Amino acid sequence: MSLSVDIAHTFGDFSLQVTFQAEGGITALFGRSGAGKTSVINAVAGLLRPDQGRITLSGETLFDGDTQTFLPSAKRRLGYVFQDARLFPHLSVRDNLTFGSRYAPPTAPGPSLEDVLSLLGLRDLLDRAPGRLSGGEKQRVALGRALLSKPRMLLMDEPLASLDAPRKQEILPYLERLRDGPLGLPILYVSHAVDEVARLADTLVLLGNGRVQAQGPLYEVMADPAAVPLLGVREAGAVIEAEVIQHAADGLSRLRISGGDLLLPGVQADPGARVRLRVLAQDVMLSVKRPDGLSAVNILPVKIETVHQGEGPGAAIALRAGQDRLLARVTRRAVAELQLAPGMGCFAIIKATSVAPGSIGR
Amino acid sequence: MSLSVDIAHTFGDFSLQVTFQAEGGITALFGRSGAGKTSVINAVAGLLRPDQGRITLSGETLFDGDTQTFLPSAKRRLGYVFQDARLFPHLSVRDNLTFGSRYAPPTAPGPSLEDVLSLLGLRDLLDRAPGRLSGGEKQRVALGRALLSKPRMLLMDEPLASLDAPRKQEILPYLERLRDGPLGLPILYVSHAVDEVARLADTLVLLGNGRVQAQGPLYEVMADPAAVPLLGVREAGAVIEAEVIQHAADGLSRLRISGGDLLLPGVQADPGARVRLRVLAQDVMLSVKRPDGLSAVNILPVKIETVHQGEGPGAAIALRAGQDRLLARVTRRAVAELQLAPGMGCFAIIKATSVAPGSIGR
Amino acid sequence: MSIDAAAWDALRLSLWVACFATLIAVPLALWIAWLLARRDFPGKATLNALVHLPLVLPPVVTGYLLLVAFGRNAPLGRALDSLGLTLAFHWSGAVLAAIIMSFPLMVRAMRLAIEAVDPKLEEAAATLGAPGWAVFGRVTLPLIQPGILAGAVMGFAKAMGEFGATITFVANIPGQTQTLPSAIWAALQIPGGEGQAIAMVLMACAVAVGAVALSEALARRVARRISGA
Amino acid sequence: MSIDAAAWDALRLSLWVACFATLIAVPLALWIAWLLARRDFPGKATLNALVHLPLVLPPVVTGYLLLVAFGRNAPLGRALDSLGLTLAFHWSGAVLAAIIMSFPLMVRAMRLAIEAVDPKLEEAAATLGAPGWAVFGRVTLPLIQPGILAGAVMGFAKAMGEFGATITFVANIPGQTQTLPSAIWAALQIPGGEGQAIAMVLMACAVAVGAVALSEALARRVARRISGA
Amino acid sequence: ERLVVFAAASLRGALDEIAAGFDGEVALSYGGSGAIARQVAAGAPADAMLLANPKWMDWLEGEGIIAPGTAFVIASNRLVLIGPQDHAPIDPEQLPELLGTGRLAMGQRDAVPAGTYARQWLESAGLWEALRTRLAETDNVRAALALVARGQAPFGIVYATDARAEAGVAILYEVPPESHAPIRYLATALTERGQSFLAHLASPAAKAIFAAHGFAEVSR
Ligand SMILES: Nc1ncnc2c1ncn2[C@@H]1O[C@H](COP(=O)(O)OP(=O)(O)OP(=O)(O)O)[C@@H](O)[C@H]1O
Ligand SMILES: Nc1ncnc2c1ncn2[C@@H]1O[C@H](COP(=O)(O)OP(=O)(O)OP(=O)(O)O)[C@@H](O)[C@H]1O
Ligand SMILES: [Mg+2]
Ligand SMILES: [Mg+2]
Repeated sequence: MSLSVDIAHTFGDFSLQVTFQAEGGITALFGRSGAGKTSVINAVAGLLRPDQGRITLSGETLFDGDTQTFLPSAKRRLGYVFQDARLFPHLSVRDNLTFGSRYAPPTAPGPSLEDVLSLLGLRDLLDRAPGRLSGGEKQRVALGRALLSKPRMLLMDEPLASLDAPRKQEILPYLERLRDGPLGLPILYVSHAVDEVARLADTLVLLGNGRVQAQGPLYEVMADPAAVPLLGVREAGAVIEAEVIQHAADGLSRLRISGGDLLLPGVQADPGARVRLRVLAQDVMLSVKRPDGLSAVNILPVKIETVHQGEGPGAAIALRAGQDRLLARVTRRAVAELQLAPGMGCFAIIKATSVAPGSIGR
Repeated sequence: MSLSVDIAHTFGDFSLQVTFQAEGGITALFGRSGAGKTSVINAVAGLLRPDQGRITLSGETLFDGDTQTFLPSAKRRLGYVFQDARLFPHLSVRDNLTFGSRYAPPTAPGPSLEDVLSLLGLRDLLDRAPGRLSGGEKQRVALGRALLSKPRMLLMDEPLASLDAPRKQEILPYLERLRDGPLGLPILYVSHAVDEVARLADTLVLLGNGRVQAQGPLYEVMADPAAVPLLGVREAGAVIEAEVIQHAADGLSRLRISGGDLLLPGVQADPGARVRLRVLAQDVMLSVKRPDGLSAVNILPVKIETVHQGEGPGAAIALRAGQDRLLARVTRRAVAELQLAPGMGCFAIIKATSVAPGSIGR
Repeated sequence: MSIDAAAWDALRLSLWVACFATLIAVPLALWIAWLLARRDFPGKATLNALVHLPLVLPPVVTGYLLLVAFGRNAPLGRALDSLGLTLAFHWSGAVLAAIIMSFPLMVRAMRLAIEAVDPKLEEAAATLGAPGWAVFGRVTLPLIQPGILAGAVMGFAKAMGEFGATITFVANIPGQTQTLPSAIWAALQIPGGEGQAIAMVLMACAVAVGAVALSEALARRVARRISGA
Repeated sequence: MSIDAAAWDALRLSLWVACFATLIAVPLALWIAWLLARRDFPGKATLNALVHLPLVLPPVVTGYLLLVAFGRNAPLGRALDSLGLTLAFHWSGAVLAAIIMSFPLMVRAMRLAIEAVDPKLEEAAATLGAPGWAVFGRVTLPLIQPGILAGAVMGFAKAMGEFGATITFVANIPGQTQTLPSAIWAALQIPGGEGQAIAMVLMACAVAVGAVALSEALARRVARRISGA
Repeated sequence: ERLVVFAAASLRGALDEIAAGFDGEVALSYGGSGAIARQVAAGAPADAMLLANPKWMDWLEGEGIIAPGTAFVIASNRLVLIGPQDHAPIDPEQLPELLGTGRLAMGQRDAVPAGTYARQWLESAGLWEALRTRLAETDNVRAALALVARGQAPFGIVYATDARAEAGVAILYEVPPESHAPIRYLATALTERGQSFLAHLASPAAKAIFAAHGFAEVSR
């Protein structure tokens, strides 16, 4: 299933001109407040009719400005989780949740009410009116409502912004399962939170000021030192794939990446499975000689590819470990003292605990 | 200015029973979705009349269930930033912003419209109707509106949840200035984001299920290994105060804490100023001997105070560096291999870049 | 037939006519209100003015126009007649007059309610796959219940009180078209008839009080459901 | 006096009376609507029923009651008279009749609008320090403008069309208390008067069309402002 | 200062003409007899009044609003049975059959004077019992006329003055005046200035106008 968006629209002073492709999986729209993320997602949902352009989903034209094609929202079968929850105030939580189920083709696959209730912790709220829910509870109901309409694709506009970290940690794996399960449910996901994006997204579209600033597969965009300022210094970091080798008794697991083995805690996948690791640039230290007596247990030999000096006191360093790319953020002083330069070999020290379970996916 | 809250209230199944004191500065209410944060803040604002209890602000009784005292919202002069923005739909952004200014005593100190416009980036939106704003823009207007009503105290219900990281980095220092400036504006701040809380709060109230789970000065609650599960493993970490000694040409600054000196980037304060540092437990590594050849430039001699083994594969280790307390999170395997135990002396390695500018305050 | 019996008859008939008129007018008014609130079409302004016309014209004129449009010799009247729906001197004619007279009140209240519905909720329903009619039935309609109720109670009250158009169109036939207002009017035309008139006015008041109280009780239930309080 | 001149006089008087009545009734109706929507007090049900009463009673009865209460020989009428406010047989009486008759329509529309206002917005205004009246004036009032407008246009139309109560209370004195509906009715009372009546009915229609068009234009502006679209 | 005269609506056509010939400005306020009587009792600023229903004049006397015996008859009228335009005259005895399922239009039997006279005639003609459930009673005689003119009711009983002027109907039978109480329009002055108008009403010119409108002459 592939979504292709190529639209232009103007609101007063603001002009939106966005072209991107999403080939299944999760596509993240990332950008600052007012960048145009909600507008794009509205156009895909059929709530905004762009001035011109074309939107297609798996070959079906949802909108075409040239031929005046505009498929109404109700026929698009896209589950939209709104930035504001937009629950139906006159319906109970239960009726909100099941609102859309009768319009889906009976054979369409999708989660059951039971699944959604346990995932989102809504069981005790079923008979509650939306006016009596807390902010986060509303958002959860909105998410459940969209899931239960058995959509062909999910559109999520900051669905987790008002949720606490533990709840997010429950929902994120579920979204991954939706993406990876038999449904292969594609998701268009708007978020400000880089860690969510890094964990979930297959494709990353960086929006700024109504324009696409960068787009491409997550691994590429995230490991590109030039994207660091767009993502935020503290949030930049490479995403790499690893194979689970074995679990040890103390909870650490051995994972293999092309450049060597890593010991990480909290890995749920079975041995043999492939998982996604996010390694924050700031969690990677560099050492010119192999250190010992350190609590960090992950030490990889790497080669420096580029040294990208930003405007501040830090530098982003692209590293190659086997076939994988890593990103390290160190001070300029360290660059000078250790004489770090492209082509140089050194050791990357990755704290075992700094790859949190939350950023391990797939 | 001190706020004292001692209330009990019941909504159907949910019962709220909360007692806490906030002695000026910023008090963070932290807790999971549905914990009762909005309910508490509503009671303080006068939008919820608790079944019983007492709320006082600087000696003035806002609510007293025994004497049936209930000061109406309008007389409390508390600036409330709602979880949902609640802008007046019929007023332009400008009129929303200035709505409350005429009710404040003319001599009351407070920011000017100009200040707020630049801080929140609202200058281009002044004549816009709220219906034409993006989610984050709405939230910014709501924040500006509360600030411009010149309140005695700010009540903020997740005001930054829908804002992007760069904007947050602009607003947080401003809130700190409000707190520390001549106004000494106290703030009651609801948040899910530990980093915001750690950066801003003076007092931390951990709410769970309508009850206070832990409360106290931020330094104490944050450095308590027992609070790690409440805050989230990845977010735990001590907060310490440091004095700025000098800024070097490469952007690193030397800061002095009681246990030694640290070199950190992005410190804005002048030499001599005291700043607050948040040192995430997971950013602290332990080494039994002093390491060399490392890109990490901050190495402090520390003494292990307690070793707190959690349920997972990690352990939280409380350290004393001079008078300051630090928290390190290491794997159990490291505890075993390095034979870490209370009373033992070792070296804490703190990556310079891991104390991001965002978590340095005051 | 004693006077009192006639008054009771008139009351019964009035209640019947008013209930019937309200039942028929509510869906019709809802449709027109929806058209006026949500659609653009040629002739919208005309339709809108037409709906208000019975308010502006003296009821006698409305009654006369009804006679012209639905009389036995008028094509429309004849067509209805052949369908077995006789309006002339029949309570159904009184129902028609009551519908027309209460129509502006109903349409206005319902339109106001429809215009107050947040289109974002309707959009949300559409994204969940609900076709247009389902969006209306499951979202718009429940949300405008207070407006429907307000329109219905105003329309009912107006239908109970309608006099001029009714008597002009279907005259004043005891048991058939003599509604309470007609009876009250007749009583007032006779010197010393005030006593009887007062008795019937009190009946009308009782109905008004009852209808209003009922509608308030319903409105409270609806409001509780909608606000979720 | 030529017939046409009398018709123009009646039109002028009706417009004057309807405008005046609307101007007075709007704030009053708004207050009552607010009381009914937002307050609880003893006698609320009674007040509510009372407001609806002019709908339920035949207008003649309302006129008769007005005559009894405000006639020149009635204590109330005499008291007002001595204050220089003559109601009976004066255009100001027609205004009073129009106010009373249009009141239920206005109150209902406004109440519906008030009840639809999200109390959260009013709460937000209160937290910004706005006292009760300011919350009403700066938040509630602007948000209910569509309701006020709807009430006003219905009330105006009703005031233009009011006949039974008016003719009973202030009679039908040309140039003084003869409103357009009274003139139309009088024209219909003589053989061959239909021509005149039709001319005046057309006048009334023109006014209705104009008032409705004006209110729609205003409503569109208001709606645009409120929705911010 | 213009004279204000309250008058029964059915007098309107003639009265407008008569007032035009009066030396002075006259405002004529038309209404139902009951309404006028009540308004006068409530202190209406009328200089004179003309009622179609003697009962209300009696009521005013009884209430002490006007002095007994001051009211006098200024015009009279006749009842006629009307039907469709091209219908042949009929014998009232046939009325019950001719009506078929239709109804006989007339003023309300108690409230409208024309209705009361019609009822008296039907009673004296022995037709009341057969017809009383087959009536279409209206709030004024003009409405009854309209019902017949529009074909809504096949027959009706109205004043001759109304029937004459309506092209859509034919007079099928002239009701004998002695079969019901005399149809009398009563006038009375309420002020000094009203007297002059009443005097004008009694003038030959006025009488001619009444006659031209079909009102019957009355002998005092
Ligand atoms: N109806 C409208 N009229 C005028 N401008 C609009 C309208 N809707 C949106 N905008 C503007 O378009 C821009 C993009 O809005 P959009 O809602 O898509 O932003 P966003 O990326 O979702 O932001 P946020 O993260 O704050 O929700 C904003 O600058 C907004 O002010
Ligand atoms: N009016 C109400 N009636 C019944 N229950 C309510 C009502 N308002 C809130 N609650 C319940 O009270 C609890 C606390 O709600 P509150 O809004 O204070 O939570 P919160 O901590 O602000 O959560 P969130 O982070 O999701 O906004 C929730 O479980 C909620 O469902
Ligand atoms: Mg958005
Ligand atoms: Mg909340």
